[in-house]
Amino acid sequence: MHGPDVSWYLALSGLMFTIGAIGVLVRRSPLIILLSVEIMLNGANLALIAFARHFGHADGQVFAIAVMAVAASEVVVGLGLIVAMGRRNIELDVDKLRTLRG
Amino acid sequence: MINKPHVDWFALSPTLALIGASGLLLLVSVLAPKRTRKPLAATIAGAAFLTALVFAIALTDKSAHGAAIVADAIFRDRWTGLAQVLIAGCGLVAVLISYGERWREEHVGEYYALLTAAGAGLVFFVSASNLMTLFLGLEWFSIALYVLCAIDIHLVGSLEAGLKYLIIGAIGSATLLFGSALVYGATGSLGFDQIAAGTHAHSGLLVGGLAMVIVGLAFKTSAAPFHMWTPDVYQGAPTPVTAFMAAATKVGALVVTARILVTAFPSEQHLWTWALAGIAIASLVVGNIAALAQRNVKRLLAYSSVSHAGFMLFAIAAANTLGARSLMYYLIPYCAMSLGAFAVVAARERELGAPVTLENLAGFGWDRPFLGVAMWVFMLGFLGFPLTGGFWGKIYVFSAVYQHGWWWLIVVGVVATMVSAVYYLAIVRSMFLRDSVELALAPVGGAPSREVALSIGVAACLVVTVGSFFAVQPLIDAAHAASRALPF
Amino acid sequence: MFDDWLPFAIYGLFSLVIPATMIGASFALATRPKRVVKARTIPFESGVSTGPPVKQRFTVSFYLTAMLFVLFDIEIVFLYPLAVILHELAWFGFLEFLVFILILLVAYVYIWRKGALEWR
Amino acid sequence: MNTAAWVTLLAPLASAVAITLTGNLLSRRQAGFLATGAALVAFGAAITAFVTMVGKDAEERIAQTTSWTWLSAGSFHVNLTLLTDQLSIMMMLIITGVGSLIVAYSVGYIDGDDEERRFFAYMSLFLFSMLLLVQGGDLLLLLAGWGMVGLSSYLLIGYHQHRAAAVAAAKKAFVMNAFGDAAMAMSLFLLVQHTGRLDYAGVFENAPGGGALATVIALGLLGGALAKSAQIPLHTWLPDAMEGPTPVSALIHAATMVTAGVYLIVRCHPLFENAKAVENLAAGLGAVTLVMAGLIALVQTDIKRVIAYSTMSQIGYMFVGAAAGSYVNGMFHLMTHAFFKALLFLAAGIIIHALHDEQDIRKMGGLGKKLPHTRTVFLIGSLALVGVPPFSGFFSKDAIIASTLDRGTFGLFLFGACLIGAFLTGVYTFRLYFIVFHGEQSAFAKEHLHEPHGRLEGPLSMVWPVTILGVLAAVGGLVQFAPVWHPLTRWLEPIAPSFAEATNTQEFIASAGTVALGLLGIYVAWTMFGAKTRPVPQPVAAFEAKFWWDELYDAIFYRPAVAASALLRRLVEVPLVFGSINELTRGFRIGSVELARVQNGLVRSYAFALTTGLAVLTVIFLVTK
Repeated sequence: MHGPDVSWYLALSGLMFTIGAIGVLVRRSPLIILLSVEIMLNGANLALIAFARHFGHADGQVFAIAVMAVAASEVVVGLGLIVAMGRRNIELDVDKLRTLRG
Repeated sequence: MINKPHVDWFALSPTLALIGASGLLLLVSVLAPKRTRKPLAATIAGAAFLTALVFAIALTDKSAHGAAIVADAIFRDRWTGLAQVLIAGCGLVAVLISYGERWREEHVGEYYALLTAAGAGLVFFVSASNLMTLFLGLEWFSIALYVLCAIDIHLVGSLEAGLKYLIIGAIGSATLLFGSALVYGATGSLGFDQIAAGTHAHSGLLVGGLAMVIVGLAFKTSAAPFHMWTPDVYQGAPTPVTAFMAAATKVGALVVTARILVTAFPSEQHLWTWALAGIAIASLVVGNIAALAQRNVKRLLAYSSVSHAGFMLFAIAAANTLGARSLMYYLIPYCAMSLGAFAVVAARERELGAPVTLENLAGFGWDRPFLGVAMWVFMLGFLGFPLTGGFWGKIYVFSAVYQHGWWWLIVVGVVATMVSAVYYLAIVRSMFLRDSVELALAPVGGAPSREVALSIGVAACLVVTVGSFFAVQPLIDAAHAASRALPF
Repeated sequence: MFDDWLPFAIYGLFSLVIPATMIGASFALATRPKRVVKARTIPFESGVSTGPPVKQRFTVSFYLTAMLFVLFDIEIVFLYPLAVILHELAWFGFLEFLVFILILLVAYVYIWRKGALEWR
Repeated sequence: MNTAAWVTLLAPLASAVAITLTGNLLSRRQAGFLATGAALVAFGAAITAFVTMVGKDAEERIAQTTSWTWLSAGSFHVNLTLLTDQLSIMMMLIITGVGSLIVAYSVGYIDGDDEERRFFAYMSLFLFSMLLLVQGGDLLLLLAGWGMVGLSSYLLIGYHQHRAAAVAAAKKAFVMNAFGDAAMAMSLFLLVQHTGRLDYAGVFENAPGGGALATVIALGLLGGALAKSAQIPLHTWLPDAMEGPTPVSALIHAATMVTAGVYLIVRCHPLFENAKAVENLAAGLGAVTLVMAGLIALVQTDIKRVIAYSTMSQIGYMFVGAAAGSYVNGMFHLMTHAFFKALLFLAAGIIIHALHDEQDIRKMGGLGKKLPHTRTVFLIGSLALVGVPPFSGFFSKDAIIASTLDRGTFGLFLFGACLIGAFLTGVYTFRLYFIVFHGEQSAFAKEHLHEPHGRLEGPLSMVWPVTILGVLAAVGGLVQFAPVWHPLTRWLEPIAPSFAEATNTQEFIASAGTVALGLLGIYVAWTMFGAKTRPVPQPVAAFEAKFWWDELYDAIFYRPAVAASALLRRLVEVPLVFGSINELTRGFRIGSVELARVQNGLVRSYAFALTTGLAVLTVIFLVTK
């Protein structure tokens, strides 16, 4: 079985991780930020799966599946918080969340 | 035929007790009659932490020879055991502190369910023996804590704290995960022992992965410059949650940091000792200096916890048995002092119905002498004053660093301690040297009832703080036994 | 090397050509209206006028249900590998399966009694 | 004896805890009585221990009691051990004896204050800390007590927390003592590192016998001693500490805590003997301090500050004595000084009390007629301070001065400084005495002087401690008269054998010189402040023959002294001490504010810090792998 070298996957996963990180840094909507975090996690997942294929054992893949479940839970908690904010008519903009500082 | 793992139920018992209680509490919070919910839930949570504590003590006693169990997923040894004892103890005190909090009635069951779930996650986290269990444990308690921070949704600060913690925490977790993936790629294995065995060259993958793993864990220990969430979250979260987070999370993160670095990355020691020393110095500088300007007491204590993370990272950076021993010892009084200090803040907060600042602590020491004196002791303990365990903690950390040959770290530590005296004593001063009358502070909703549960919790913390000074020898022996589980 | 990439190339080619053709055809085959009528300028919606765009807020129940769906859905991922080797694991696997379901059941009872499943 | 030692140590602690915990359940007066009672119990226990000790042979007088083993690692043991020996019992008797008198005095002095309970809780805490310092059986307990007396001193100086000056003074005292504590902790650390022991005997046996390490260790200990005992260059906090209530000044800043440095030198004398240079430095600094403080005391106008500078000066004598190898005389002077200086402070307290808290001596005058009893005890204290025979100061101070003659050329320098100091003591002490008590009543005094309390000059609880101290100050020195009888020397011999012993001839020379100069000082003070015919001399009056001597002394002594002390203040204290501390504090404040600005509440900046940290760490790792 041939295919692109594992380093290509690694490069892509690193790219995803970076894109996600940049997304977190520049976006203002908490929803989009959660999305960006998901991209970061999926970047890591991709690396895990690629390495698992490379080594030919299942460890990394099992890890990746677990990560997916965890990531979903994390996002759901985030969404829950966003919904709670929406109900209390707080503007969905992380730049406005500045009561705690200093 | 697939090899089924042998499950050591005893080793899992603290985790199982807590997670089982968590499920039970979820059911209680919807099925039990409204009036009985609060006492019932608190009792179950308290019993669960107590059970976990007993199991953890037994487990520590019966695990003289450490081993990786359940298909090499977790460790059963005294390092894990002692950390679990500490976490379960923190949980127990946290339940006592939480009881008097004016939770909205419909959330009280969920609160305790999440608290026990976070406890279970931490207890599992400290036993992790491979990168997967490490990540799962981390996320397990983190997600529970995200919700706990935001549980009082009527406070704007609480929601904000929850969301901030979630976002930054998610980045931290993602970093840890990516680092784990890189380490996995470099060594082909997830288990700590196998990683150490499989390391040959200092490949870029491994080193990069190590950096990311360190950052992910340093985030949880709230060490600078990864600490910036800490003051905001500690301030915004409900005070009992802050108390639990400040104590138990720090235990988990530090114990695991020491474990993974020593067990999995011995050949990269030249890198991570310096990295941790740098992070620790940054934490001491940032934590202490930033604390000087704080008026909000929870925020001040948050910065103080950043600086203490620095001290405890010194112990890990020393990379010797003495360091491991001093870390374990330091955590004992530290947990007690953090929980106790936040408990006192919680008591004042309930009295005033407003955030506690240095100004409105005035006269507290004379109004509530027991809590006042307790707070005084905790502050002196943070300062490392004799008659509290904090003193031995610092002495031990310093000697570990000295043994490593880094005497200049001691200088940094001593200077940091001197600076910290300013804000710790500021708290004592505002409690005792000012009068409450001139502030005209009226307690909200009449005089607060004497909170027996909270007082018991504070008394327990006081006993541990002062007791760990006098009973230092047995505790050091226990820490010594625990540190033998790490392969130095 | 090239062999490996050939299917991708063909797939990519198709995925480019087909949309391009469709868009191009809509320009080429469209009849120009002689008169500009208002009804002709608005988007085609099966003959139903959409009217002004409504900034409608979904009810909270929608989000709630969606989140619950995501959560329970993702848990099923774990059942798939279990199902594949259930025979080999025999009773051990079955018991694990039951425990897993039990945990989900607790959560289910919770959200059910909490009223999260009722559309409000 | 061991039980008695524990009772002595723990009684004040129990009182402090009880007063704090009972809060408002205890009335203010009860809190005062409780603290006094605890101090008396401690004193009784100390006497019991002393009597037991006297009954034993000299070899069996040292007793150690261990209640708990904290730490044991190999040969390194840390115990909660009390050491009761001839030295510590002497300190215990002074601390609890003078301490209980002062606490009893406070019941009357502080009466009517809003927060008496807090005051008595602090006083008890201080007594406990001080006892821990002298009773601790190893260096660690010494350090613990050392730190705790610093803390309780801080709390007591800042007792009037609404007065900005009091809070500032408390801070200053704490900061300067923190420097000393740090130096001392460092040398402790070096000792433990080198010897692997903590108990005094073990440490002294295994301590480095010379070389750089011994010098550094002794220097660190000296740093601690200088800060605690307010000697140059760490002395400026003491005059400011007079912001505390007067009993505090008497107890902490005259009788006990400030003399801890002398105790430290005597207790750790083997370490100092291993580093002769440091020992000489200590003696030299003591000599410089005693002269400088005496000069400054000449120009002070606050009654308590005059006494405070005099305290610095007298501790300078003790330093000279202890560091020049005459340990017993240092301790002897420590004891007599505790009597007469506490007496002076408490008498000053009665005056301040009677004048509605006025401390400025320029507003006083002619108080002797209204306060004859106070005048008498103040006079006794002054004579003892100046060293006029047969008052207590004579015996102890002269012994110190005589022993300097046994130290060769360096000793001559010390001797000269001591003689100058003796003269200055005479001048400033009696300047104070004459201004306050002599002559016509000042307008201010006429207006403000309280009506006496019946036949007494203050509350009963204030009068009788002063009377007892007056008796002690008068006769306390008779314990030892070096040429004739010396029980104190024999008593301390097993602990700290002095190596500077004066011959009888030297004793005579020193006594004659000191007494003569002291009396000359008194005479000078008399001509300037006592014999004045008019309260405000007119310019013309200055030409009158009667004032010729005044003018002469003014030109020769007073002006240069004013100039010198003002210069010292301007050149040493203000730029070096005030300046550096202010700059440092300002730097921290700015840093703190800047950090608060960085912590701007924006999630993105937190994430940015995290990712930047990650990037930096990764790059460093990749480069240095």
